[in-house]
Amino acid sequence: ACTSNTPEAEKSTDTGSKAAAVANDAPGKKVKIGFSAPAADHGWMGAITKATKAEAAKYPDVELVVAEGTNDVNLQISQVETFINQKVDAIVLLPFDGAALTAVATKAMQAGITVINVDREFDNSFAARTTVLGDNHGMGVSAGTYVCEQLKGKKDAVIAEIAGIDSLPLTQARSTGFKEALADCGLKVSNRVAAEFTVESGEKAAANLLQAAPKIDAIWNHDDDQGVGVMAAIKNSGRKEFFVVGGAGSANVMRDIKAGNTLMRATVIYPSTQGADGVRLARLLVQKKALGDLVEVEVPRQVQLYAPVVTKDNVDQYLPTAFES
Amino acid sequence: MSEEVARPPVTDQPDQPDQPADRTASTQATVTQAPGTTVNRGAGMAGSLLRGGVGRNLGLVIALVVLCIVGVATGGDRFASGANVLTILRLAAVIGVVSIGMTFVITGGGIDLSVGAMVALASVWATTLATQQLGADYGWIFMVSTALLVGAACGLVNGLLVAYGKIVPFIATLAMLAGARGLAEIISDRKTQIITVNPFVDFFGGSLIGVPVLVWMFLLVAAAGWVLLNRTTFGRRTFAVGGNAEAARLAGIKVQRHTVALYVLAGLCCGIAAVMLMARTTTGSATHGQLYELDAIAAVVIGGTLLSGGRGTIVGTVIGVLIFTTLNNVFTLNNLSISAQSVAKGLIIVIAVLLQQRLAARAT
Amino acid sequence: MSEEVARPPVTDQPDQPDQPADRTASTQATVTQAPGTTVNRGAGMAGSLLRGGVGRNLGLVIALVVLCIVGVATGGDRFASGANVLTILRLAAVIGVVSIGMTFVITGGGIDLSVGAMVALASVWATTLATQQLGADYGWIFMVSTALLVGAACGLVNGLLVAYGKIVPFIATLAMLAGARGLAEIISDRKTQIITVNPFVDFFGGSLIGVPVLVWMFLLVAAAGWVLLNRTTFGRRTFAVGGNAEAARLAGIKVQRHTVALYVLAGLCCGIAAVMLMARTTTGSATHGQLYELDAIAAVVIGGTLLSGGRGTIVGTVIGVLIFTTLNNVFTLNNLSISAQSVAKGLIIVIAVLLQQRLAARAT
Amino acid sequence: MAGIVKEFPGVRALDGVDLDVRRGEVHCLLGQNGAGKSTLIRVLTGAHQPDAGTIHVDGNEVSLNSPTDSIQLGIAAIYQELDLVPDLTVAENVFLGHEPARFGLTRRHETTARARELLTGLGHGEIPPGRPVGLLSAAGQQVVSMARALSRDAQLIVMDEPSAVLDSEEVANLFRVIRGLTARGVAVIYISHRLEEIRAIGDRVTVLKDGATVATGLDARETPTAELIRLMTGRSIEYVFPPRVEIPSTAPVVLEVENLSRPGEFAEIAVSVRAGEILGLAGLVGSGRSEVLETVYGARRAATGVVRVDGKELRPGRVQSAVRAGVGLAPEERKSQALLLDEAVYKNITVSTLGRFASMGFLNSRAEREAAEELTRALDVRPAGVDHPVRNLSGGNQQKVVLARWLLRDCRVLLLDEPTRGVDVGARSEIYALVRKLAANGVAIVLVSSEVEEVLGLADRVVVMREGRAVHSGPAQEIDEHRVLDLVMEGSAV
Ligand SMILES: Nc1ncnc2c1ncn2[C@@H]1O[C@H](COP(=O)(O)OP(=O)(O)OP(=O)(O)O)[C@@H](O)[C@H]1O
Ligand SMILES: Nc1ncnc2c1ncn2[C@@H]1O[C@H](COP(=O)(O)OP(=O)(O)OP(=O)(O)O)[C@@H](O)[C@H]1O
Ligand SMILES: [Mg+2]
Ligand SMILES: [Mg+2]
Repeated sequence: ACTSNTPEAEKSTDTGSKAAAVANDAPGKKVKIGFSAPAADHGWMGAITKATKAEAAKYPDVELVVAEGTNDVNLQISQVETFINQKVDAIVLLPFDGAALTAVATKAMQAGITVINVDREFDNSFAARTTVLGDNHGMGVSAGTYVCEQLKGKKDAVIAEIAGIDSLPLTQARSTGFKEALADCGLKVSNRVAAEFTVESGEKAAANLLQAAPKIDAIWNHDDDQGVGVMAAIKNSGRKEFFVVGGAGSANVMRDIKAGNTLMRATVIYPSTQGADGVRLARLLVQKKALGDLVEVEVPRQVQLYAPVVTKDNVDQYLPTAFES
Repeated sequence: MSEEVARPPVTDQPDQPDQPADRTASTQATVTQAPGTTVNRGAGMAGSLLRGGVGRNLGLVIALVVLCIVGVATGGDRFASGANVLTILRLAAVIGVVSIGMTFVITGGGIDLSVGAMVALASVWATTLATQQLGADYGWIFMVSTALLVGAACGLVNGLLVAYGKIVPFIATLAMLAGARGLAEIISDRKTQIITVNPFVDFFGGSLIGVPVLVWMFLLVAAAGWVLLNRTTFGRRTFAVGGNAEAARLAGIKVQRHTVALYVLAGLCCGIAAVMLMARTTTGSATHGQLYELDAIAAVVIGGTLLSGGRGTIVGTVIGVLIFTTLNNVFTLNNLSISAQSVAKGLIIVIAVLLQQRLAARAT
Repeated sequence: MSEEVARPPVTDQPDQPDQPADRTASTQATVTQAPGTTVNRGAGMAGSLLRGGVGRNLGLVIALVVLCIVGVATGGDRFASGANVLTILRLAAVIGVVSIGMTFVITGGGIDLSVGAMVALASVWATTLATQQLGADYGWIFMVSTALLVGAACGLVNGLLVAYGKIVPFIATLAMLAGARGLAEIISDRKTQIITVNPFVDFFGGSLIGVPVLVWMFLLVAAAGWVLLNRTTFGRRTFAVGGNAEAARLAGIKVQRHTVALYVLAGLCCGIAAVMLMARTTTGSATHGQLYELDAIAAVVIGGTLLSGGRGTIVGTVIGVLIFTTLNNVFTLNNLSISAQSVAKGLIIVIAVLLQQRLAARAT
Repeated sequence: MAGIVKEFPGVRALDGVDLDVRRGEVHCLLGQNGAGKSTLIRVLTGAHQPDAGTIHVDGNEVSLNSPTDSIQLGIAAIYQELDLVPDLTVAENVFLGHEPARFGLTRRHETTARARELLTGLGHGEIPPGRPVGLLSAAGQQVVSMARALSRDAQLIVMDEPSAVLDSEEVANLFRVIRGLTARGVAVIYISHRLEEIRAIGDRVTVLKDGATVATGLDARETPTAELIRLMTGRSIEYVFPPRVEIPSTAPVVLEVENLSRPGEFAEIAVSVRAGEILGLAGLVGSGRSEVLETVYGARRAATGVVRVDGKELRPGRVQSAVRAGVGLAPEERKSQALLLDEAVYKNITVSTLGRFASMGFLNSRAEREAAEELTRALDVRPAGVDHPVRNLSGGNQQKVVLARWLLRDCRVLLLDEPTRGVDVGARSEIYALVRKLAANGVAIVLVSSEVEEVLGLADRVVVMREGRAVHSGPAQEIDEHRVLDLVMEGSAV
């Protein structure tokens, strides 16, 4: 399931498993799924919710209950409690803070509800039946490796990093991965700013960053949604001496990469379909079906999605599955 | 027994066209206490709390009831079940305690933007390894006291800045918001700190006589707040300081010291809320309590406390908190699109306030 | 909360120790046009703007200068370069325009929490496919007018709710905050809408005489705001409505209509800010303008406008905005961690305000 | 105006009032505190809408829905509760609502010039038009209010107790202005509790009682005082001061002030007051009497000098220190300095004595109410009952509430600043009697009043102040009104 971000993608890439997929898609027992995620205060999070809803809408046997997005763990906990009270069959939970939601998720599991943990991990393996994760650390590593390749031999290269919301563990994981990969080829991050995953904050952070560093060789921007703002700021500054690597993999950025007329050279995918995958897995679990492509008769405990680097060479492969932010 | 302060005359003339907005808003909070009410004051505190509270907050109560009816109509048993009611109350508890503290500060003529940050800092401080070690060795009381102390200390700084530094409350507490959250991030290294002291989680996460400990705590804080505001010299002075600081000063009230006390009280409430949130999430984190300042101020103001000070009602605040939390619950049950929820929320706030005003005006 | 509001002639005594904070703030705002000042009135509006502005905001100006010195010391040429100054100004421009509108609302005794949401809604509306089509076909003026209209319309709703619905401004605009952001999400389907009308981006993203168009717009709005507030009957009445709404009503001012106008003005400023933000980010998005309400109110209040109304200063607001943006710039130049930035920000706010107060007290 | 009725929740403030005012006359309105005078005025200026009744202007029936309507009909008003915007300047306040402007741009120099002209016309050319009104004294603000009323080209000017904060010289000034107006055919409605003013300026008198007209069209000069008082109060009241009691020379000195100065306000004030003594401070408005009281109380910090109570020195600039020593101040400006407008009457009364009604911080509101009820009854606060918000009381009744607060407190020293400001004849004698009774109980009292008669009648000893200095000090019996006026005017009467 490494690249199977949406069903369309599956159709084009996973032809071999068609039979199994069809079997799994056959309507079964009615499944009621609760979904809760942080506030959609940035594009990727908006895309997550949208993809989740779209996925659920494809199955006549799935009823999805979506709670208001929130960054208040207290409210999110109560949403899960409400799902428990509602006696849903499964909960797909993208917690604002994994550790903070662990207790209530465990409670849900104990109440016999299948919990699918998405994106931000609980700190206790009993709290979820299955976990769908992006690879934040891997994203950093991929981006760093790509930068290393591009800057081969340039020992004093200036590398800048525009992070996302700095207080999130996922941002820290991405930065750590990036740092590690750079260290492998003897480079380091010289300037680091943090934005908030929004276009506006990206523009702001980039504008300040460009002043702080008069000469840059490469920029890694954690998030393509804030990247729109980053690119606007770069365009405004008129600077061209560096290249940019994106993150998350929005359709906009991939089109830019394909066109090849901007500084955006590559992006690292962080699938926005984790919630959608969660819904699928939840349905399979409740209906007691297995993952089609695996021999294993149970759905795995953990699915970690891959974070590939998209460049002009392979962009066509990923463009159809990219999210419109 | 006037729980809350009585109203200026302006409200009494619905026919007055150019009435200034602020004045009118006051209608929410209270109804001029007719001399007659003194007759049945023998009925006692609890009785008068209920009567007075419901009477003066009729519109809000109706808004809440309507919300509940909608909840039952759309959610049926799922809404009306005991478990769901407890869910609502548990959700309300944390922000409720914060709002009680906020009620005091606002009634006293101030405002506190730092509540969320104080909750975060207190939760982080109380869940550091060192504190948890203490908690594990000598009982969770150490974690609780740490949280309360940190909250009160932040409140003290707020109070000193406002009362003696003479910085407008908005700015002083905005600075505290930035400072406390930054400090929380530094202490926790931006990691979520998991609580390993099980007795702590067991106690505060548990129930007493079928009601969650958190809900008991909320009830206790609310009751204590009500008594403090309406039945003590401290409360009376709070109204005076918020209503006319200069007059209070000339009347011999220690306005500065009182102001400090109000902010300490709000900080203390944040410390309590931090303990509750720690129990609920089994973590301490610098991201706890985000936007609590807005939520708390909204609950306080919708409850009828005057943002400019001098008038405050604990009962109104509690109803205000319940309205917002019930709204969230009903939304979650009903699977409304998230954006639509946002729009609906805006509309419902406006309708609730208009209702409350019209009813309060009629009641006079 | 100003504890000691001492009475009349207090300001004549520089040695007065217990001079209240509020009064001190007033020194900034209320231009004491002593008869003497009429002498050099030939110097003209711009001159008096500068003189008066700097004099009354000495503490703030000093805080800004100190910040700049720190910037130069730590950032050297990177800070002092023309490009960096323009960067700071460009950053200040958007929130600056919003803050000018906010200054009017607050001076008039209100508050507007919905500014960020209005910016988001206006930007989204002006970048829908249909509007962009119009813009591409007939010129970007259509996109601009759409943004302005949407802003003004939201402001109108705010104003009507406050002035005629008599809902406290905090609650009315909180409802608008929820509603407008929800609507923006619905319209944009939560997607970032990229602007394809190149002339729009080219014009607003470009420069005139070496200065970015955005900065020109900010300057223009600030200058217009200054004239409107300090030199017109409209401004005069704004002070009156905010300072004593009842007195204004008795003086024959149409308080309600004026209040509506103030909120429309704020909405209009949000529309302008939306245009600027669209040009800067080349997008319209429901996530634009997050937490602008806090930023704008903070800039306005730190500038010396009284949160309770009746006293306001555009120059102060502009300096307030510049302080906050310069702060961010200096922090970024120095590669400070976000948490440390946060703590430092809190400290600097407190120091700047204390400085301003002490200096203003001395100046009188 | 005919058959005007105005009801507030629970109160019928106006119950069929008739009033007609002719061109060029000064029509006086008389009535006890709470009779409905101010309410009637506010109906006339469109600030309140009447529940019944009609208003005719120049023979045409009009409906006044807002102040704007009445302003357009040429009605201007000086309200009892000052209606100024404290942060705007004098000139801006004067022209509020009709600023001299071109295309919406204010013409500041014209505004300033015309404001100065108006102020000079009122005999107050010295008030700077550029000064924020909030920085002026009460009297200065009253002058600004008058200037504002005059700035409109009004046909009818309503003055609600304009003289309450003015001294005799100011009142004479005001009368000169009023005569000028009536000579031009402008009608004036004049409200005052001072009957001698009504004799001096009034043409006809209308008496209100409990919201109804009890007599109208009385001749202002001829109608006997006793008759007026009977009409107002329904009983006859002897308008006399209580007899003085001899203070034994052994009575201890309670309040001692030495060499008290605040530059620009007053200098070298030295007084001592013994237990049971009433010290009167006379002087013109602006002579610094209020400042002295506030400084003694610690609300302002003295530049030099000491204040001692019972021999113990007070910490300068600390209200707390004064309060602990048993000093009380009933300040001059009830609205901004004393009252919690939205609070109930009893809470306003007990706010300085909360400790007495509390055990371990818990209040006994029943005891509070009872104590407050007793005082309001003694002072005849109307409407009766202690649960009304103070905001709803009439001006004079608010003043009584302020006074009640300090009467309730067992003070060693009581500083009374204009205690009878806006109080009607009946209640005035009650207040005098109460003050005297307090003194008899051993309280040292300092009384400031702009009514020389009051100072002389009530005080045992009188200090006359001029321009911040005490120019005379001596027993009240040894000085008369003319002498005080001479002392006060000396130098300033140039
Ligand atoms: N807004 C109001 N709401 C309720 N009652 C009011 C209001 N305004 C006035 N009253 C009541 O109406 C009555 C008349 O008040 P008004 O102010 O007209 O008296 P007044 O004759 O001017 O007295 P004074 O001489 O003390 O100024 C009083 O009993 C007062 O308490
Ligand atoms: N009519 C006025 N015009 C200008 N300034 C004034 C006027 N009256 C008072 N002031 C200022 O206020 C100060 C004292 O005023 P204040 O009225 O408090 O004195 P007072 O003797 O207590 O008079 P009052 O009888 O009104 O209480 C003076 O120093 C003067 O500067
Ligand atoms: Mg009156
Ligand atoms: Mg005085």
